[in-house]
Amino acid sequence: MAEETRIGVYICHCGTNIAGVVDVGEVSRWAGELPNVILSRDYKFMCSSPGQELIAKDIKAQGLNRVVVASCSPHLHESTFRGACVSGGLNPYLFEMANIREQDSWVTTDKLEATKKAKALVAAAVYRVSYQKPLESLFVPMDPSVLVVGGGVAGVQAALEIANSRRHVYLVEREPSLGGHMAQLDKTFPTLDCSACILTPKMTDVGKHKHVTLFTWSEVESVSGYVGNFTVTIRKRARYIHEELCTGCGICWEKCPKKVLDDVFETGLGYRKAVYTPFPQAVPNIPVIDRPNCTYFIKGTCQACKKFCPTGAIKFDQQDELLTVKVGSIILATGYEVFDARRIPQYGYGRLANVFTSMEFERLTNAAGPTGGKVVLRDGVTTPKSVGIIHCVGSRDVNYNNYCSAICCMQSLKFAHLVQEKLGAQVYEFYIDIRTPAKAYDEFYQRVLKEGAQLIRGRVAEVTNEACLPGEDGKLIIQVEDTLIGKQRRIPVDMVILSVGLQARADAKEVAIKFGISCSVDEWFIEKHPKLDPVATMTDGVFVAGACQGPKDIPSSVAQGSAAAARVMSLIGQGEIEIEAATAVVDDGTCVGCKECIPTCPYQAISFIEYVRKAYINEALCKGCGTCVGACLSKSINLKHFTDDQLVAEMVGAMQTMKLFEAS
Amino acid sequence: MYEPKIIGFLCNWCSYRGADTAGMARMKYPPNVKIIRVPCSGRISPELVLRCFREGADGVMVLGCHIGDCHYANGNHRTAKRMAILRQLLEYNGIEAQRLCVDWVSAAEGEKFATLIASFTEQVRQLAPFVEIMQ
Amino acid sequence: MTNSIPEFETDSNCFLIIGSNTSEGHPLIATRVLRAKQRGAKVIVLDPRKNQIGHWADVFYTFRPGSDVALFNGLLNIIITEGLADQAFIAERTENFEEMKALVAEFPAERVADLTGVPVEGLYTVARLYATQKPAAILYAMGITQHTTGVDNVKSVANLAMLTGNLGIPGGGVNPLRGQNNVQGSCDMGGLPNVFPGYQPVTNPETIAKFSKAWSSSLPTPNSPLSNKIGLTVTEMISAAGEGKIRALYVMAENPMLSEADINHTRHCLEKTEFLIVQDIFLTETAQLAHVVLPGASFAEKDGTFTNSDRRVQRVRRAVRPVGDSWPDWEIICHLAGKMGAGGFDFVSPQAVMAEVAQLTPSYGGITYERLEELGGLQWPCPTTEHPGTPYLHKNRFSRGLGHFFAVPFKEPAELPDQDYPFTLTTGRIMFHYHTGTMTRRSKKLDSEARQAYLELHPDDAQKIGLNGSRRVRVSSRRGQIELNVRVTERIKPGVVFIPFHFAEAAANVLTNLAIDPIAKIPEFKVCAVRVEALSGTEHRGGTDHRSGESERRTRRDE
Amino acid sequence: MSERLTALRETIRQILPQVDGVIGLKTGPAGIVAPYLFKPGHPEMLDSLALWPKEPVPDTLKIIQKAYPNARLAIVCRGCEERGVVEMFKHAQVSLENLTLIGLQCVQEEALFCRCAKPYTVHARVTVGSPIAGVPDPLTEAFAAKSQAEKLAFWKEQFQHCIKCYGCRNICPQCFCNVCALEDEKWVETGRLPLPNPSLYHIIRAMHMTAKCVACRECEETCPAGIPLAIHFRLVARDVKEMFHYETGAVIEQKPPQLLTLEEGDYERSGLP
Amino acid sequence: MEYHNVLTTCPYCGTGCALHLQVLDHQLVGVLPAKNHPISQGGLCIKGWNAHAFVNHKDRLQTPLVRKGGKLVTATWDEALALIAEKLSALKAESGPDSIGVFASAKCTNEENYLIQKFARAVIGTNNVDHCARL
Repeated sequence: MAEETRIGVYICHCGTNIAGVVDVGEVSRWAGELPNVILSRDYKFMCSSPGQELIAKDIKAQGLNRVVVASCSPHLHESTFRGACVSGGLNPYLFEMANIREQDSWVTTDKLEATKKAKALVAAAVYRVSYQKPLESLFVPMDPSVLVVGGGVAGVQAALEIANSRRHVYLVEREPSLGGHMAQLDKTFPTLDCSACILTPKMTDVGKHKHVTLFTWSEVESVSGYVGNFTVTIRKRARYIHEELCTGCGICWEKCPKKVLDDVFETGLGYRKAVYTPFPQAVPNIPVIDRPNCTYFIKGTCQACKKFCPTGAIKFDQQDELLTVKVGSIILATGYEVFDARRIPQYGYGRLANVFTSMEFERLTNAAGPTGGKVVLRDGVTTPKSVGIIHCVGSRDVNYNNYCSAICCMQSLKFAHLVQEKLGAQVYEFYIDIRTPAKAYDEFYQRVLKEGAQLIRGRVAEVTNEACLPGEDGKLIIQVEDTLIGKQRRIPVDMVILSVGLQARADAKEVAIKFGISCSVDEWFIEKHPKLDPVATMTDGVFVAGACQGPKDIPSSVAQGSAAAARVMSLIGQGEIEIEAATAVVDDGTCVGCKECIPTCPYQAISFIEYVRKAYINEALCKGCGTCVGACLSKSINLKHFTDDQLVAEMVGAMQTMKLFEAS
Repeated sequence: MYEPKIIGFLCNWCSYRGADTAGMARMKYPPNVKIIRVPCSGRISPELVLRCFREGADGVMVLGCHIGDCHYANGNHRTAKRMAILRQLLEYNGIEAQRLCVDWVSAAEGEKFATLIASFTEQVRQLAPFVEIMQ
Repeated sequence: MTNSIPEFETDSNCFLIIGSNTSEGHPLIATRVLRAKQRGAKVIVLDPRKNQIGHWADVFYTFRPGSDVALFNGLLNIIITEGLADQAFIAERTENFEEMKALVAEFPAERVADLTGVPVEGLYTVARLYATQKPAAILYAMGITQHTTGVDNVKSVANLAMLTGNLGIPGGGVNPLRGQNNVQGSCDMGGLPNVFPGYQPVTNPETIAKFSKAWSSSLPTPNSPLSNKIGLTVTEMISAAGEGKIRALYVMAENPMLSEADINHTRHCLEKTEFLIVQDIFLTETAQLAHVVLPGASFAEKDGTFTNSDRRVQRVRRAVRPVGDSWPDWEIICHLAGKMGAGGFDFVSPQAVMAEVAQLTPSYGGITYERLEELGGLQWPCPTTEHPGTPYLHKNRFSRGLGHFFAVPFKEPAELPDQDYPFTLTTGRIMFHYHTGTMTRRSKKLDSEARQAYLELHPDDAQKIGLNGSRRVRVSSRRGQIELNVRVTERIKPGVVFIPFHFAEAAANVLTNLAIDPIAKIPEFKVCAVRVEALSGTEHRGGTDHRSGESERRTRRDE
Repeated sequence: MSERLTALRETIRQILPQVDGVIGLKTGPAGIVAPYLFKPGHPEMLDSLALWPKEPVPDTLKIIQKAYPNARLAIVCRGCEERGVVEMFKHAQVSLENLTLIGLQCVQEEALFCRCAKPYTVHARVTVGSPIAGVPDPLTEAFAAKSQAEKLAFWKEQFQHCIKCYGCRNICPQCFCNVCALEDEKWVETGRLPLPNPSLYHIIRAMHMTAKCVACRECEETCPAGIPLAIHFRLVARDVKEMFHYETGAVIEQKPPQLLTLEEGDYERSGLP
Repeated sequence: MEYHNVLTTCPYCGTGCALHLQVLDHQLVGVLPAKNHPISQGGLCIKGWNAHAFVNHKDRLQTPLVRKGGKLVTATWDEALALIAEKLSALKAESGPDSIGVFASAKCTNEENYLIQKFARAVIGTNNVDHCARL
């Protein structure tokens, strides 16, 4: 004999958010008459401690075995109320939520209608909950090793945090050295400390850490498995240098006769050799041979490096290696790309010599950069007298990227400060809004204003060298509508800096598929919850940190690196991993082995067991999307917690209530 | 004129959040659609949609993530195929395909969600009540 | 049936279907009616319930259960007064027309409308359509016969067919649809208390002599004649067993515990039976009371013949061997007879039995297994091995000579609704089960289609009894009570309720009245008075009726 | 007809010694035809070999192969039956290994009877009879031309005759599930006749036949209510071909489309927003 | 590997539809309608389609049962038939043939019905033989 179903229903007022529109008393009274409902209450704030305690108390005192809370979106408080159920001794999956705020009180004008809709939604939840079953999670052992992808500041931070807790980290970086974009920067806002000075110690720490295995000049080839048990194949590209023999003495690149324009690190402003490290403080301090540019590889001659190498570390016959590592969790910190300013032709980048991008300017002003820190025009000698800095290039623009790139305002203000400090030149900043929301940011803005930078509010229409007014000859003229005075203005300057926005890496989508996570429309990786779970992803055991998730400044990236590390450490600390309980299962009594479901699974979680000729779902791989359920013709697959019975019951609850109102 | 009864199946990750977004922005829309949350629009079997009609629903909405934007990589590809066929089949049964709305709403598209609800409710209202055409 | 099933499709131009839920009870006959309709034939359905065939009939009326005779008399009267009767047929082939005419004159349409609930214009429509669209076939089933006036009803049907000359022609006739696959055959074979095989009366000395001679080796002494005393019917035997007059009952493949009216009475009687032998394939409700149970074989495990409704003798073939240590029923009887020392039961096969049947039964005279193998089926009368069989009866003369019109007075059913028992209960079959469910309820697919008994109740009545969204009711009659689910539906006439009788746990026959027809001894299953009370609190506002889906899957998996 | 029968008999006689059995049709008592497994030791059984009426032989193949997965079999199949075998293969219900297809080409009157667009085999290497061109399906065309209201009325009329015998599903070789959604009260109202409106029975079945129906028309033939069931299936098949470029039974390697991700152009052709 | 179809007559209603019992290695595996049969013409109702379903049901009686000490216990055929023969002979001798009643059956074959009425009339000596024709 089945246990009697005893449902408790709780209607939340949410202050006046719900109660101001929905007649919560009436809904509560009405819910009390629904089948199997033992008690029905309404309360000011169900999510408050007393509200939660009310549930726990009722479960014990009234012997409730199902709970329905009608309040806000389950995305906000489902876990809260599940917790309340657990503290009352009830399995969390015997709880169901009706969303009568976001989907009702906030969106419905007519109070009577809103109350009716609330009733239908509550009935739906009540009907559904009686079909819900207690679910127990599956536990799998957790491999304590971690893969970090990306050696920028976020990845370095995450790797250090984990390695310092004596867990092993495999850090994979695509470029020859760690450092990422931050290594290219000169000063960092708003403190103006030297970027390299604060970053390189961390890089070195990682590089020599006994709990870190570093794979630079490497990429992740493939990932399989699931949280706690990932198997990762890494392609270690041939450097043509024997890593153990190389001492990083630098003789090879000194001797290399081939100069190559460095368009990665030096953004095309400087040169490097065909054998090189991107910058002096590179970690590891081991060069790579740039095969497409190396004379040996092109013509078979030269071999200068090989001749001079004191340790015989040059190995022209080195091959790519495929290495397999086992890890329990993964942190993606693959960073961003800067917006390609050429896409906005009216700003003249690539056409007008003295239009620079923000990254170019970073290199110009950097003491370790191609000009040794001298800010000069493209001719290499002339010092600009006036500089125009254009904000939001490629950002907040319906034609390119809709979003705000978060760092450009501060970076532009930093440039203003540096220009004035180094050259004393006049600076114009062209902005849409100034956004300085973080600690000490606005103070920096005030300081730059005091230093005399001119801020002009308006989106720049055009940068041109076609003079038409006196004083414009030989200048770059910035055409803008100054929206504060409502006038068109032409500002002649010597140098234009385009504060280009940030965008997702070109291969972000590919990477996302490789790691089984998703991308937003803008191709940033999507976090599990934008507020409450910002570094986790939909795929258990895969986390994101830094700008790969969205535009971020350094402090935020570092914070996310740490946060992701903390999440990973917390997983490792558990020793075993709870797998999503709402997975799909095959009823092998009814499965006819038609294999329809197998290709539908986005996670390859379904296999065909040949000797019984039935489908089987690996619960650890299943993410609970239910696509297979929709495909199974014999209805032999059930998605736990979203069973057909539950969904139909929910629908019937809503429909019957609607029909009841229609009839009356 | 009558008040159409509509069931909406929304995927948890995009559309349901889109509905939340609309709510948070206090956008107003008609109360006719009752929302059922599913993990992915790929979970929605044609049977589920048809059962709504059997229960007397005047319209059914199936909303998922934009194609290419699915939280489960490509669950909504199947939705797109299944629902396209189902719509045809409804036509072949003499049931207006306009009663089945299949669309894509992202978490950010609160406004699109509200507009969609309003326009679909109107669209269904233009048709006769489902129970009536079945008599 | 006077006529053949295929004729419905090819010849009939009108169907009067009364007291038959053809598309559920005899689906493949309904197919023929449908095809006829699609070529233009008219379909008239009269029933207390709007059953499926009623939905697609050209003309459909509900009428009050038990008012059949009044209805027929009304129709006869209209046909006569409108001059639609087949005068030539009446003159040449019938007798006693005037007496009948005089009686039906007392049934003007207005009175009949009052008695039956069929509107006056409806009566005219039905009468005119039936009388003018020749050939017209009357199809009926237990809705006509299971009444205390069962014989009267059948006579009325015959009156109607004779009045319009619809007998002895293809596509016409009086066609009782047989509910069970071999009910025709067991009657043909003398499974009746008053006749030998081929309806040869036990009261006829010549017949007694013929069979005494043929069966002499089986008799206790070769010269002791067979009994010429008409025996008891099933219902009578059960009652006699209750009274101790019958001391032993040998029940072959029957389940009176579910099929008899007033089950409580039946149980009492069977429990009192001194020696009860039940031969069946399952431990039926009746077998559970037995002293000896003999395991018989199913249709798939034995050879033989069945005779269907249109008198067609067809083969049953053994496909697999009987399960366990069960035996084909014919072997059991032969062995038992042998054990009792009787001769004449040493048959090697059913084919050999049929050879003896053919010898002793004129209408089966030409039926042999060889012919059946070649031809498929043979419709009796088939007196010789050259005879092709008889698709329709009474071609040029009735078996008794002239067709006799009966003046049938109207009698109310034995039990009418009153203040205490305000509803009329009628029982019947549904598509998905067969008789007492012994076989069908053990078929997963059939049982999942309809796993519970239910009561059909008109919405107005639902309101009257204060059903108020509840889904369960208690139904009681003067004989007992059952609890079951309710289906509120406009298919049923207000004041009438319907229960399918297949379900042991809510057996409709706990309620039914054992009043029997004085001649045919058939109990009045189709009419009794009941009270219906709502049981509250189980389900809410129409309930969650998809729950059955889940439990269904669970059961299947458990198996 | 008899020429084809003789030729088929001869073909089977030659193949018989090389296999464990040949699935074909045999005439039984009273001239009634049923599927049969001809065995090498009994060539005399071929005397009662039959051609027509056709039977759902792919299902017979499934029954035998499930019990004898390694048996070497041959099957006499018409165009539709060959398509049936191919689709069942795609759903892992039959194996093409150890199977010889003996293609039987239909004649004009058979094609007309079935309103068949493809009355010929394409995969079978052994064939009997010469292939003829397909014939139009006037019933489906006439239906397609109806208005929405007419379509609704058409099915209401047809479906009220349905006696829910499940014959259409039972006889369909492509309906091979152990447990059928049509028997689940959750989806289809059980135990009600006539079917309520809308009944999900026929709609769900049509949905399940998407990219599976091979147009053999066995369902129509067995329907006691004479419902032209194939109309649904044929219209959907046309859509599947247009939207997803898939035809049942045509290409053995091609996977059923519904399960796969959208390909170039699929989405645009689906007509969704 | 034996597969064949056995043509037989449906055991349910009185229409007399033909069906094929599909037999694989002496086991029933399904039902196929008989296409050119004059009554059923290739069709069947749900009962006919499932006519084979109860044949191998676990509840099938497999041996004779005899009531001993109030309970039905398994017995051999010899035992059961001997008991019946003895008991019927004794009752017939004691109270006359009409103290015994026999039910023929509308579910059994013609041959069996013939035999049982012959048994009742000739061996027992009574016309107390009837079946459920009226039910």
